[in-house]
Amino acid sequence: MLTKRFDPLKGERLQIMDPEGKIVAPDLKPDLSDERVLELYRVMLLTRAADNKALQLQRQGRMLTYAPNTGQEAAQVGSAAALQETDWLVPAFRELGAWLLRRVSLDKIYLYWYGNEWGSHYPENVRVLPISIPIGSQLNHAVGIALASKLKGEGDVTMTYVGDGGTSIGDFSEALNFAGVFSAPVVFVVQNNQYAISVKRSIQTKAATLAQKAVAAGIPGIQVDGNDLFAVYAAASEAVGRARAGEGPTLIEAYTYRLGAHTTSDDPTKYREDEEVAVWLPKDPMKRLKQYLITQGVWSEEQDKAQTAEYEAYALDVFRKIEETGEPNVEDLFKYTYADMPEHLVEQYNEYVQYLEGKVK
Amino acid sequence: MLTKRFDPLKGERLQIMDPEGKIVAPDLKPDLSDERVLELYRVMLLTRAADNKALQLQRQGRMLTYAPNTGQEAAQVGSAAALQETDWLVPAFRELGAWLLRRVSLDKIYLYWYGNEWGSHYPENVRVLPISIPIGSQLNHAVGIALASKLKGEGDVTMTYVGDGGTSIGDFSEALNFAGVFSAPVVFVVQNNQYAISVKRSIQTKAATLAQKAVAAGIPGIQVDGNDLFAVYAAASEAVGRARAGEGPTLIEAYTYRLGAHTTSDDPTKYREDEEVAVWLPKDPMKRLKQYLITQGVWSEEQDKAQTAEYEAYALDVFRKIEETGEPNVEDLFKYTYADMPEHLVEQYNEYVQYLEGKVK
Amino acid sequence: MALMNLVTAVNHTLDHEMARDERVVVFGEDVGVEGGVFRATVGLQKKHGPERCFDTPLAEGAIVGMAVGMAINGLRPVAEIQFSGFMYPAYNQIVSHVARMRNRTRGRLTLPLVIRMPHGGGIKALEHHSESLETILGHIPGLKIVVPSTPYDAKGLLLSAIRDPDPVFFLEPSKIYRAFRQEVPEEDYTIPIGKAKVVREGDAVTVATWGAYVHEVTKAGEQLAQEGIEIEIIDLRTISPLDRETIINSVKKTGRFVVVHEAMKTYGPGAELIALVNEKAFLYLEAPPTRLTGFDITIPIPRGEHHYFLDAERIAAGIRKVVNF
Amino acid sequence: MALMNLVTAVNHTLDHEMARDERVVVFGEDVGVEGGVFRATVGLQKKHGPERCFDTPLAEGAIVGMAVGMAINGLRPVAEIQFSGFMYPAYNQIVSHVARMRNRTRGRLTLPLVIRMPHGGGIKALEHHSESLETILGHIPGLKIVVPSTPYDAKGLLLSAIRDPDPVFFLEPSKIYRAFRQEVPEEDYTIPIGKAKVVREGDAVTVATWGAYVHEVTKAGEQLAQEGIEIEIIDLRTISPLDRETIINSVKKTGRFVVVHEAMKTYGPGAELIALVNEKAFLYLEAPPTRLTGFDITIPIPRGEHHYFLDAERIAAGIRKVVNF
Ligand SMILES: Cc1ncc(C[n+]2csc(CCOP(=O)(O)OP(=O)(O)O)c2C)c(N)n1
Ligand SMILES: Cc1ncc(C[n+]2csc(CCOP(=O)(O)OP(=O)(O)O)c2C)c(N)n1
Ligand SMILES: [Mg+2]
Ligand SMILES: [Mg+2]
Repeated sequence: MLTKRFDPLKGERLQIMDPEGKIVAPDLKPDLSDERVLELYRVMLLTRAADNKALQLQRQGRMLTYAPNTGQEAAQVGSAAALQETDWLVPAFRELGAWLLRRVSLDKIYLYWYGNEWGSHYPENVRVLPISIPIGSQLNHAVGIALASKLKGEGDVTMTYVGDGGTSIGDFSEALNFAGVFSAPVVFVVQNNQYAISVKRSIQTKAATLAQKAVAAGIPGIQVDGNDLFAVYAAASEAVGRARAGEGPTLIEAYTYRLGAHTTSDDPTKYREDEEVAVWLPKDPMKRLKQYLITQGVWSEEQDKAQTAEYEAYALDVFRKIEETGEPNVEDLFKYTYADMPEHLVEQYNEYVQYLEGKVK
Repeated sequence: MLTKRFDPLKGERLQIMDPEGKIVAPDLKPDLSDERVLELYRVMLLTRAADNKALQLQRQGRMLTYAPNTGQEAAQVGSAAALQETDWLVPAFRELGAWLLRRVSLDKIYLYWYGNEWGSHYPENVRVLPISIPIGSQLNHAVGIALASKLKGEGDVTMTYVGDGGTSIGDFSEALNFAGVFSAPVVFVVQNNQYAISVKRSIQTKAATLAQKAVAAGIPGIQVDGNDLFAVYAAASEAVGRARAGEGPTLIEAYTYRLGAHTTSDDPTKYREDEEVAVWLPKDPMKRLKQYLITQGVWSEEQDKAQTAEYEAYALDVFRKIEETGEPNVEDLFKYTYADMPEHLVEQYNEYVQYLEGKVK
Repeated sequence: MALMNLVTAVNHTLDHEMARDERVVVFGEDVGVEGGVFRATVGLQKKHGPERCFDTPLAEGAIVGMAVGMAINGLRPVAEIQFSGFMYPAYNQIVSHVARMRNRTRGRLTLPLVIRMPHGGGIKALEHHSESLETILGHIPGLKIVVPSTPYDAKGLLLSAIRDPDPVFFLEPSKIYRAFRQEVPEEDYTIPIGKAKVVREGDAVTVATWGAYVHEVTKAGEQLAQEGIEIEIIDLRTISPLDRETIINSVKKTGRFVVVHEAMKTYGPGAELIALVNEKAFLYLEAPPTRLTGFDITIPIPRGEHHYFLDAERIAAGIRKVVNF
Repeated sequence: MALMNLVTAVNHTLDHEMARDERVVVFGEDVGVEGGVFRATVGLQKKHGPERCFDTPLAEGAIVGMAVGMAINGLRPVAEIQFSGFMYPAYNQIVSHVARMRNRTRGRLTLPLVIRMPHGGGIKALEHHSESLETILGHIPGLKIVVPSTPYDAKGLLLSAIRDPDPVFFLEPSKIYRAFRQEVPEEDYTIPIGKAKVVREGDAVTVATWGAYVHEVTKAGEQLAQEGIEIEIIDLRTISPLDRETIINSVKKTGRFVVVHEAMKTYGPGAELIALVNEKAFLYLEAPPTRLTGFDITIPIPRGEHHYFLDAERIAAGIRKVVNF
């Protein structure tokens, strides 16, 4: 068991592929076909392309605030890839790769950041929750979903995400603890990208690793190289397997780095040195996986460039369609507060519509 | 260092004196004179006597809800004994021994349980906080007090308490984490009395010990026999020393047992077997310390009986005086909401006084 | 039919609905083995199994957060908060998620869940055990807030709450948990959420109240009737959404309005009712709409708490002033 | 004197008070190194040292709980909550301790602390970044709630807040953080908490408002003046405790009352003002006291948010109705 072999209290971190794309722990390499790896890599590429396009659009004043994923694609895609179709995914807000992999299409995510609630209305057939802003609060939803699966005797597993900052808020400890007590089939993934906005990981907690926070709940915890798709996937599939087998929750700390800004409203030069970023750039999860795929002979630089261009064009296309949808429907703002609109809301809505009509005249 | 020698993750628990009052780890026995030990034992005796009297008064319908401490006297007194005069004590609600030791007199505590806010008005010269009911919330006050001491360059240490149930709420993890990050001079004492009202310790968390919850915050944690005054004192003084030396917080789990009911409103037969209580009765912290003191030749059964009788008489006396104080002052109910009573409160107060006067006529 | 007090009625209703709908799960602190500190869930674990009625660790935020997840995944959670004063740690979940999931997802994810808790004071309990939460819940769009005043209503309203497609807060006045018994049918029946009940008809003044205070106001009404003052008493039953029609129609008839509640006055629930009456029946008003409420202080611990509450006598005195205005 | 916008005024004031009183410490998420996401604390760490201005881990409950402890132990903590929507995790500390420590201990322990946070919406932010918290704070006895509407007021009120012997919530309307600049004296001056300000005199109707909406109402007032309607505008400045005198005197003069606020309507802050006006000036009322407020919905994310807010035009339309009643 990986969680036994890699003890966060001893400072051990699982790495299978190094930054050069070389497999350094062949015995631990998960059993993924090159086709499947390429599929996952493509989702990572799309994630990066969507980020780049969103940032560009934001600079043009067309997109609103956007939280980029750049640098964290392996952590997101590698973990979610361990799930099955009917499993549940409960993200925080910086998990674009996971959403895309789980068939939440880019237009939903863009629409959300574009400022429209319909961006959180996912299709009936995906078991994925939308962006959750209050840090940490989603983790208990995941525990509830997982426990419901268990009580209903269904074999589904729930995977949920939080950032390094999010490990400090009470919800995190409470969720891990509840999951442990009820042996809920849930996997907690911490994307430790070293920052909570401007606050460095070292200020977030005195704990040497975030994985060791599992100890407080009496559940297994493991730290993995979050920029190594294979390491993330290996730990995640073991955890998912354990959950599905009724053996309860696991905490995975994906040790990664936020290469970009917190959001487009943030200026990281205010609180971190370029040298630090320079150290992390060569550890980029895309770079090493691309190298691996090229070495395996299933991918090339040219294909990479072409695919990137295609995805960027696709992202732009998605965004343009969203821009065309225009203004939200006023009724929608009122209609979804309750299943049925209570009388006082009907009144407020009607009065407002009358006011708007009066203005038009 | 005890926290290094007794690793909660290995299931190690510090015990110095066994249930028979025999010193089983002489090398660890703290340097306390027999006089001082007797002094502490007397506070424990008073605690037990005050409990017994309160329960009796409650059955007579004279006392309201009361939370007894019986079985936990060593955990309370042994920990607080490690503090100096100017150190701070931030209790939960079941720490009578600690209050009494820190010169909060019994009439305050009785007055509180009697239902009068003046029971939380402690003298200016004691650095002790009153009963805090919302479980866990007091821990962050302790962190703030401790950090203030540190920022002001004062050498004071803060000791704070919580129950086993209280380790599950987010405030607990947040407080430990903040304390770790800021290296606050604070000692967290968990009185693990095996129950949170009716909820057994095993349902509270899957963690094998509560001491190991320190790992999540990267701070030292230790489990001690909470019914052994010497073990509690030894761990507490080490922790206090470390805090005072600027080496940050410690978590101490005092492993003990609530021999009585949760409160006088509670009926433990609804959720636990008499056999379980029977196992714990011989581990009573009073019994073993008395035995120790008798063996040392500084105490006798006769003295014990006489002292108990004296304390029970004293407790009854204290309570009688409280009963005589009668009704609270109406103005007091309004006066302490703000430093100055705002106009609307003055109005409400005056109207009510008028109403009361009208009734009297 | 059986004679039940309010807490027995709650217990019976949970049992009834757990038997009828296997999606219903009941949990909270001390709810399972012990059956709750007020014994509202006693026997449910034994009868329906520890998977459907169980104890949780001590963490209200996680209790409510877990309920959110369960509701999303097809269950009908009924969570208990041990006392209303311990709801605050769950307030983030309540405001940020319980109230919003439907709107956030434009109806894709909905939360048919119930949060039950004892409500109000008057039981000589410790600090934080006597809170009235109408305003801090009622101000939040997306929540429904129900307060029963009788065992019969408790059953009908609780069944409606559990079957409601939206989250319902079910505030149980602990003061009258065991105050009196009433015939409660064994059969299934519901009382609609959002409908108030006129519990006494009269023409002198409209008095709106709810929960335990319904009984004090009723006593005041009997007293006043002997003086020839016939008051109309409305038991709101639902704090949100309000039954505006019943209130307004009554005020139009009586021309006077008093709201009586235990919660603190300022920014309290009575303010909303007065604003409503102003908006909808201003021209009918013959006297200033008036609040008889708790003071703007922390509710005192037991020795002083009687000063905080309004009894029938003080209520009658307050109503008399409005009638004689 | 220097020209400052509201957020610069806050920054200047914190700096000023930290220099004057070494007990003042400033902390919160991103408050130290970065100087706050709105840059309200920029430069303070450098100038006053990392012991007096610092970052905390992400946990609002602990931030407020820690402030409580610091205040008990002789400091004057000024804690920042990054956005009002993230105050909920601290609500237990706020209601159970911040508001009550003085009363609980009959004056033995007091909490001279300030909780600052951005307030309200209109900045096209994400969900939970636009909350208006007047009611859920204002209903709690023991708290003081202040909302400045100008840079000048921000300084005077914030100095009062920090020096106040009781806990003060300082709600900064983020929409007008950088909306305009104003002369703000470098010297020390305070504006009393609990006093409203008449920002425009008139006789047609009394309009109470606060924060960012003061400016919209002022615009509406100018519009209406051109139609010959002179409205009296009161900037409450303090939400709790209310300056009842200023409001009531004005209503007695004008005979009409409108309250304009961004918060949701039902059980919202406007209800209290209307109830107050009823209690104190009923016989002077010539038209129903009226609320112009946010809808009872979750404030929409950016594309829809403009529908939620009231602009000068909609405010003017609402006031016109009351004047023409
Ligand atoms: C309860 C809460 N407090 C504050 C915020 C504001 N905020 C948004 S993101 C963020 C930092 C989160 O850091 P982390 O958990 O590491 O996630 P990351 O942004 O690095 O992905 C903060 C403080 C929030 N959303 N929720
Ligand atoms: C936040 C909160 N939730 C619930 C309660 C009700 N309650 C009072 S004591 C208690 C159990 C506490 O157990 P523990 O922490 O082990 O302390 P003990 O009573 O055993 O000393 C509970 C649930 C409370 N006071 N505060
Ligand atoms: Mg982060
Ligand atoms: Mg306990």
